[in-house]
Amino acid sequence: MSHQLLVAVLILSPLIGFLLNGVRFKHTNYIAAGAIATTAVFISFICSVLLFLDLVNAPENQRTIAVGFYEWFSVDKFSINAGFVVDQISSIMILIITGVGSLIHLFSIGYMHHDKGVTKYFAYLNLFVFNMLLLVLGDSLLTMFVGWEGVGLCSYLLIGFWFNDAAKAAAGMKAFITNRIGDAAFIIGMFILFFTFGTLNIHELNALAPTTMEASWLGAVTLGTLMLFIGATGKSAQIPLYVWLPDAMAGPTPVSALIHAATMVTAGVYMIVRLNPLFVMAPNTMMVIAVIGAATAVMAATIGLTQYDIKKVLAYSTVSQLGYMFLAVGVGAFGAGMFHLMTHAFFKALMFLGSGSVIHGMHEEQDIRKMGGLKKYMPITHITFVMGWLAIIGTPPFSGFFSKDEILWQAYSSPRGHVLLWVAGAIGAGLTAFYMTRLMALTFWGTSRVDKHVHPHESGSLMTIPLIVLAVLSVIGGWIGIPHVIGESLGHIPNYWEHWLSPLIAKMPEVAAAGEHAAHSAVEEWLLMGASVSIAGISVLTACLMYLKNTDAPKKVSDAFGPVYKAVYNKYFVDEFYFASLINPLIKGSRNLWYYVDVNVIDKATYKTTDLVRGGGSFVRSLQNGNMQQYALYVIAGAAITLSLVLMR
Amino acid sequence: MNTANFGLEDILLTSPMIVLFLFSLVPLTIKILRGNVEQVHLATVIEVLIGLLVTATLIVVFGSEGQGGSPTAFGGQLIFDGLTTWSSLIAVVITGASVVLMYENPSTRGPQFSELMFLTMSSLLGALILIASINLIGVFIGLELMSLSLYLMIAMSHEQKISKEAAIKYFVLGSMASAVFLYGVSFIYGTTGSISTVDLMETAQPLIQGHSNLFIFGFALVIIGFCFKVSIAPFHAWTPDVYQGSPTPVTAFMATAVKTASFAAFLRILASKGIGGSDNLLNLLQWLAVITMTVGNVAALVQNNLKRTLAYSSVAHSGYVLMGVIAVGISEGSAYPAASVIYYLMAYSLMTLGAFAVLSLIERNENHFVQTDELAGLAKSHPMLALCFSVFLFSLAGLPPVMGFFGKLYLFSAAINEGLLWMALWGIINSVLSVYFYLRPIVVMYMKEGSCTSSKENYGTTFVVVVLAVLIIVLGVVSGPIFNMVERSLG
Amino acid sequence: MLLSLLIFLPIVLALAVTAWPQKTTLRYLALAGSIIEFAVSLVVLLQFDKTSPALQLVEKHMWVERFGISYFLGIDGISMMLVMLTTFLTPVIILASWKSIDERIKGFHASLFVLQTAMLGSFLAMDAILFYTFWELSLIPMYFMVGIWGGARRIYATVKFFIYTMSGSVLMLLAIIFMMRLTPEVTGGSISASILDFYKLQIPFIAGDFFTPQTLLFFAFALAFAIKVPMFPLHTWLPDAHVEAPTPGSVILAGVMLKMGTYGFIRWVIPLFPEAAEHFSWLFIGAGVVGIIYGALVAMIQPDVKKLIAYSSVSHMGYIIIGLFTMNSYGLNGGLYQMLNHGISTGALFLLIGMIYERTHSREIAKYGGLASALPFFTIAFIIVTMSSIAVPMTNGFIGEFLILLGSYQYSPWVAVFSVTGVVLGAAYMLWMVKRVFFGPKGEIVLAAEKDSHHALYDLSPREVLVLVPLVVLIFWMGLFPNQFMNYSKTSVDYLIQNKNQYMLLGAGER
Amino acid sequence: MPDISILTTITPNHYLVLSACLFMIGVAGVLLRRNLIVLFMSIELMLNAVNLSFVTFSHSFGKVDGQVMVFFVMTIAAAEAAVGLALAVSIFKRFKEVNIRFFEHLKG
Repeated sequence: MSHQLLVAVLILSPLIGFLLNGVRFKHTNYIAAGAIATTAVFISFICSVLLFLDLVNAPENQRTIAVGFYEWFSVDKFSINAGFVVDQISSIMILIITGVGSLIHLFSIGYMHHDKGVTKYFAYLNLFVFNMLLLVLGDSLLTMFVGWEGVGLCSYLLIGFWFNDAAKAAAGMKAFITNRIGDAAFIIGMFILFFTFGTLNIHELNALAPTTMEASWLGAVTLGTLMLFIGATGKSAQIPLYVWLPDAMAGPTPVSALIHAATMVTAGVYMIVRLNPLFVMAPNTMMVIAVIGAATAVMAATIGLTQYDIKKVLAYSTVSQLGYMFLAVGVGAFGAGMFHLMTHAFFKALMFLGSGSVIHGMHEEQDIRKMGGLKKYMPITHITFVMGWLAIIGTPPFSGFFSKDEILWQAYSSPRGHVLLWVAGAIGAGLTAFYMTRLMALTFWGTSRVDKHVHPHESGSLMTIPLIVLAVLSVIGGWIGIPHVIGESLGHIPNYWEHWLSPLIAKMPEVAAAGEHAAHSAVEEWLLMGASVSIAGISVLTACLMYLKNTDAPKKVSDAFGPVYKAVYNKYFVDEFYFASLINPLIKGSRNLWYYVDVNVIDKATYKTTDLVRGGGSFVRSLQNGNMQQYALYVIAGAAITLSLVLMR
Repeated sequence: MNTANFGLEDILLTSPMIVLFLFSLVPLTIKILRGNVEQVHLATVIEVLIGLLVTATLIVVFGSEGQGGSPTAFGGQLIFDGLTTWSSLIAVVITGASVVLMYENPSTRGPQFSELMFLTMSSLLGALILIASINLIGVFIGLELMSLSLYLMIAMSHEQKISKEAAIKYFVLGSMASAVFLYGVSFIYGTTGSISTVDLMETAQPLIQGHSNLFIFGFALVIIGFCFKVSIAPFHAWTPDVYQGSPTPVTAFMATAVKTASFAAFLRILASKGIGGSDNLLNLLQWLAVITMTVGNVAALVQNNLKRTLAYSSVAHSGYVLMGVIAVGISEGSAYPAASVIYYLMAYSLMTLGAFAVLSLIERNENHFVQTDELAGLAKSHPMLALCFSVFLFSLAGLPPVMGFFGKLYLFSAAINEGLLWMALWGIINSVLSVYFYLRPIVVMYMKEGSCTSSKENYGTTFVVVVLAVLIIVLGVVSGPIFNMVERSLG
Repeated sequence: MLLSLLIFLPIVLALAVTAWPQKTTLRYLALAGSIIEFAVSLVVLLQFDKTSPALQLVEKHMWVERFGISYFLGIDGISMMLVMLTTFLTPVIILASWKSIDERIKGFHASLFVLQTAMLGSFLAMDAILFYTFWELSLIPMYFMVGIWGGARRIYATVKFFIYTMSGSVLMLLAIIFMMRLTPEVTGGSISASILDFYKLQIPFIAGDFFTPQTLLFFAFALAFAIKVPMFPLHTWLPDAHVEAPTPGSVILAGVMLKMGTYGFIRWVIPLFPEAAEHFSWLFIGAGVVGIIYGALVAMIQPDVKKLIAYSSVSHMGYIIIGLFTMNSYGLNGGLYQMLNHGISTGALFLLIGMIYERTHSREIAKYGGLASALPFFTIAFIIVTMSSIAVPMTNGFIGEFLILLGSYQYSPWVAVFSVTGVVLGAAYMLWMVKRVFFGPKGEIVLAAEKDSHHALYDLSPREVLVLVPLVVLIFWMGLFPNQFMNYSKTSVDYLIQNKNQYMLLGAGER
Repeated sequence: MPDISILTTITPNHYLVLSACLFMIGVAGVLLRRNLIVLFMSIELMLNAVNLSFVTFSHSFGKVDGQVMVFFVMTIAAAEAAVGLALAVSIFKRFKEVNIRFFEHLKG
């Protein structure tokens, strides 16, 4: 098959699925809807695999498949094609999207079977996959932006899927608008790059990237990339625009798995990796990214410590993990960022689906205080969840270990890294281990606090199969990117991942200058690895102690930290702060604006003018008082004035 | 005033007036022969209309083609140039339509119809003399003949109270204005030794440039006299009262035929060469024009009596026309601004007459004064009538593509041509003001619920209304040729 | 002859519907007529050579010879798509008014057709007076439409609309007369009102002195168009007019009439007074930016759906103004494209609001809620149109807005930075409205409708689907294949920009 | 000794001044008197002032045309008076009132 056709099928298959389900959205036959949707994504997956294999088989320097369909629009020098490119980076992404996507679709059939809007649900899900594919395959920033906004739209629709609940509809709206703030910056970023380089084509941009670093904060590349990064903070839920993601848990749980864990939220990372030659030349931007990433990682993790909603915990975990990815790309470890993106997609999708399975089994109960001891009711869910847990806390040799460790190492060792970034990362890792263990302990282990009316049960095989597949991936997914130090000691296992991506990853000028082997030794790497693993281990133990053995402890701790705990529990009051400082004043201000400007100034000015004219009219009328002698007086007076004026020289 | 040496040519030239005079006697004569018994009104109207038709034909036949100088009659007392032809034609046609209105309006039909017809025709005769005269005393005679007939026409209304008041007001103020005018004439005579406007053209320039105060005094008084007749503020105060008090057909006649004739004569006086030299006078007139427009429009804005609104609108339009007249004065009588004035007068007459005709249809009896709010529902009961009324009002407001728009276009463009940009600006601003009150009847007719009706039997008036509406649209769309004809005959 | 046919066919139709004896079949006649009109415009489209910036299908006959006023029609890339928009929307409107207008239907259709003539005439007239004639003529039917078939405060609204628009345009008339007076310099003696002669005038511009001809003429023209657009702060007539207008009136007002203003800028202001336009572009762009933000903010807090959309129009028109006054290819092309987009998406929004108003007789946002579960198809249509309105990619709105922003960035990055806030605010007010109307628990109206079987909420009828489908199709068509539409205008716009300072519109076959 | 020729020799200017005085008296009458008949008389006075002025000028020019004009004016003044009195009579017949303050219904 020609690549063009393959790409077309890849992209259009979910769209067709969307249309097929969309036109019959009122049907409630979940099997038919699910079959159509899953097949559509699965066809895409097959195409992705075929394309990937083609890439693998191609010579190393020709691993790019670019296809163009038509010129989308062109004005003057600005011309955008509906063109797509499959290369080392995007091929990984499409595999994740369609692969994990297929699994989640499959899971959804079971999860959503009782929902009346199931057909609509699958239509949206397909539409999302379509847009996500556009995002990752687009050969220019603008085509990427199409998908970028498209996934935002789908996210909006899916978060607000149960729109009869005002809070859920509001969550969707919040997601879209917050994203829009980022998108606005993204647009500006595109403009800056376009007027600097004259193109928005990603490959051309990368090729045109300057060869020296830009030191100024106001340089075009720095500003442009900074703007794009603000766009990314919106989509990938980083400080300060992360607020929408926890609320986004209002959507059906598989949606959270697909959109808000595995794919869409990583788009920001993906975008930065795509444009890494540009970002590399803007060290200031990189610094901002790294700092924001690290801060997000820690902050979200602290909030995760206190949450009781199973999905909220996972949501903050996602925010935190995304922070890691940004930390990685911020220090120039683009490969590591992508790597963590992939492993995170596996284990976070797994955990979300697992939580979905729990919620499903618990009859829509999400509060972990009302769970506990579920492992005996839901063995498969439990086992798979444990795999995910092990992966996320970075237990060797689970996938999360490799990717997270690579990030922490790079945060320390990269020329753009800093020991404080490592410290932040390590703290984050410890917190992650703690709250994930807490989640496990409260949900699956310990004594049951399940309500008497609720009878937890294991989910059907439609739901457990995806869990199992993802669990396997969570375990082995990291093995393709084993770090050199470990690889060496295990007998020359190459780092396939790094090798695969390396043609597209720009070298940092500092690195290029310093030569291949930096000043950091393998011992350091081993030490740090040990440190982070032990931090995680200690956290796990503490958490086990607190939530399994000494169940009073959490209460004591939270009491001890009273106000701090309260602040953390309430997510640092960020939402409240945004409302109080921005949204409410905006609405109130708009009301005043309307009242003062439209009503009281512009319209009033109009009325005053009319009043003036009417006043003139009334004055003339009052002169016209019916007395003819007065009229005669006007004539005479007029004549007198006329004459005197005329005769005056 | 050379030897009184006149022949057939003079008779032919003045034949419209002579014929009109003879015809004006017909209804009265018949009535007397019948022993003071009124004959069928329709017969009277038909006689009058035939008379007017003949007059109009004669005007066209013996009127000037514009080329090769303008013939004068009776030793230079009357001139028959393009201005005379066109203004007379407008006056005659308008009178014809007004007569139809009078035939059907409750306040004018009745036992004294023949007398009314006679007066109407004498008034028209006065108007024709006024238009054609190039002698100030001739102008005065025309003016008085026109006005005296009008006083009586007003007073003859079947409405007994306010028409008398209107007549007495008009009479007193009009006579006073005549006296003022005449006083001015005496000074012109005293300084130039002549009262012929032809002589005036020759002699005015040195006098004005020499700042001959007496002459300017006299001339200004003459202008004031005219200003009174064409209701220029602040000499306009009689207009709303008299227009309101008169029977509607008479108002229509007054507001159109009489005003056209007065303006024609005014134009003739002001077109005198050398007026352009008097900056003071022209500046003053500009101010008067602006004040007139504004006063007319703002006063109309706060009116609810439809007839009074139209009266004020008529005042405002006088201001516009005066702007054109000033342009004529500045250009020292060139044909283009004069043609635009004539075209505007034509447009103004047709649309104002149309509006009054609609008003006349709506009046139930002689004591009925139509308020604007009473029009509610007219669009439902009489869609055609409402549509025609809308055409008149839109035209009055100056919306394209009807006559009112082109009239304003030509007028403003003439004014701008003579450097009167600021006046054009005022005119434009005023026309926006005027839109408001011209729209009001439309709002009421179309957008409010009500039960306004008109009497169905008034076929003649209805016919007039429809014809006028069509004319306004057609003469608007094909205004080019008309304007060319007017300008050619003036040049 | 084709353009004359295009312009005067609606007048003939207006007369035909007035004379039509049967009330029941009148709508069919009107619909058929408007579709024929659309077909005629398609013929024009086929005959149009999009590779040439010249004036095409020119017709020129002397009208008023003394003043050089001619019956001069022509079409070029700038007007082509606007003509199509006009002829396309009319059948849609007739179909949409099938049920909602049930009194004086003769008058309604006649007004609609006269309005169509006037709008097409304004887009096609190449003679200043002819243009002005059509321009003013368009006020009259609109005036009646709002005044007769409008809501409770219709008279206030329609008079406000009329006076506002009229006050702007009379100054334009004065400017036209003034320019006509200057034309003998370029025509060799005879006065002329042809736009081609106006272009040749090239009145010199003196910077720094306000009371110079070009500056004054520029403002005289610009004021007329700015009121029509409407540009902040001259916009207050628009919300009133929109709220009170009947649905078809709102659609045509938002869809086409506002475009007459922006079209005026492209056709008259920019080429006639390029230096002044450039010199004062900051003023208009500033007003545009303020308009975007102000319109969006004020839209956000409106309690009435229609008023919200009306203010959103103010915001959207702000974009177009910015696009035009950047005077670069991106901005102008985008502005022109956005005119079409706004016509379609805002038109569609008004249609949708009209449909819901027919069912519930309320437009108060607070009374709605939960409509989505009662009217799913309707909701889908509404959300699609909303997406177009807030410029989500792959809908038409995105292309226009993006190009305008691109152009504004080229003009000045700060303009882009400020106007891009409109992207966020636009999403905010639209989605908030959608949330309050369609989502959430069932509101007062839905609950009332469920109890009362007489006023049951019913989903889109086949007729309404027929109304909406073309619009939705266009939304995506224009979003996915914008080049197919933009190619018609690009040549003309680029030609205009390249020759801005000595713009001469060439008349193909000019006589 | 002061020049008293201005008092002893009557020049055209004296007539003109007299005429102006008469005219102004007429005007004042129109402006101030309430009785309709008196008003008519005032107007007649104004017209006669005009006549005086015409005659004066005519005399000083040594031409007769000015005096001819006077005849016209007199004729028309007579006609005017006739019309005016007719109006007055008809009004009196109906309202029994010739005070002009009675006629203030038309206003505004």
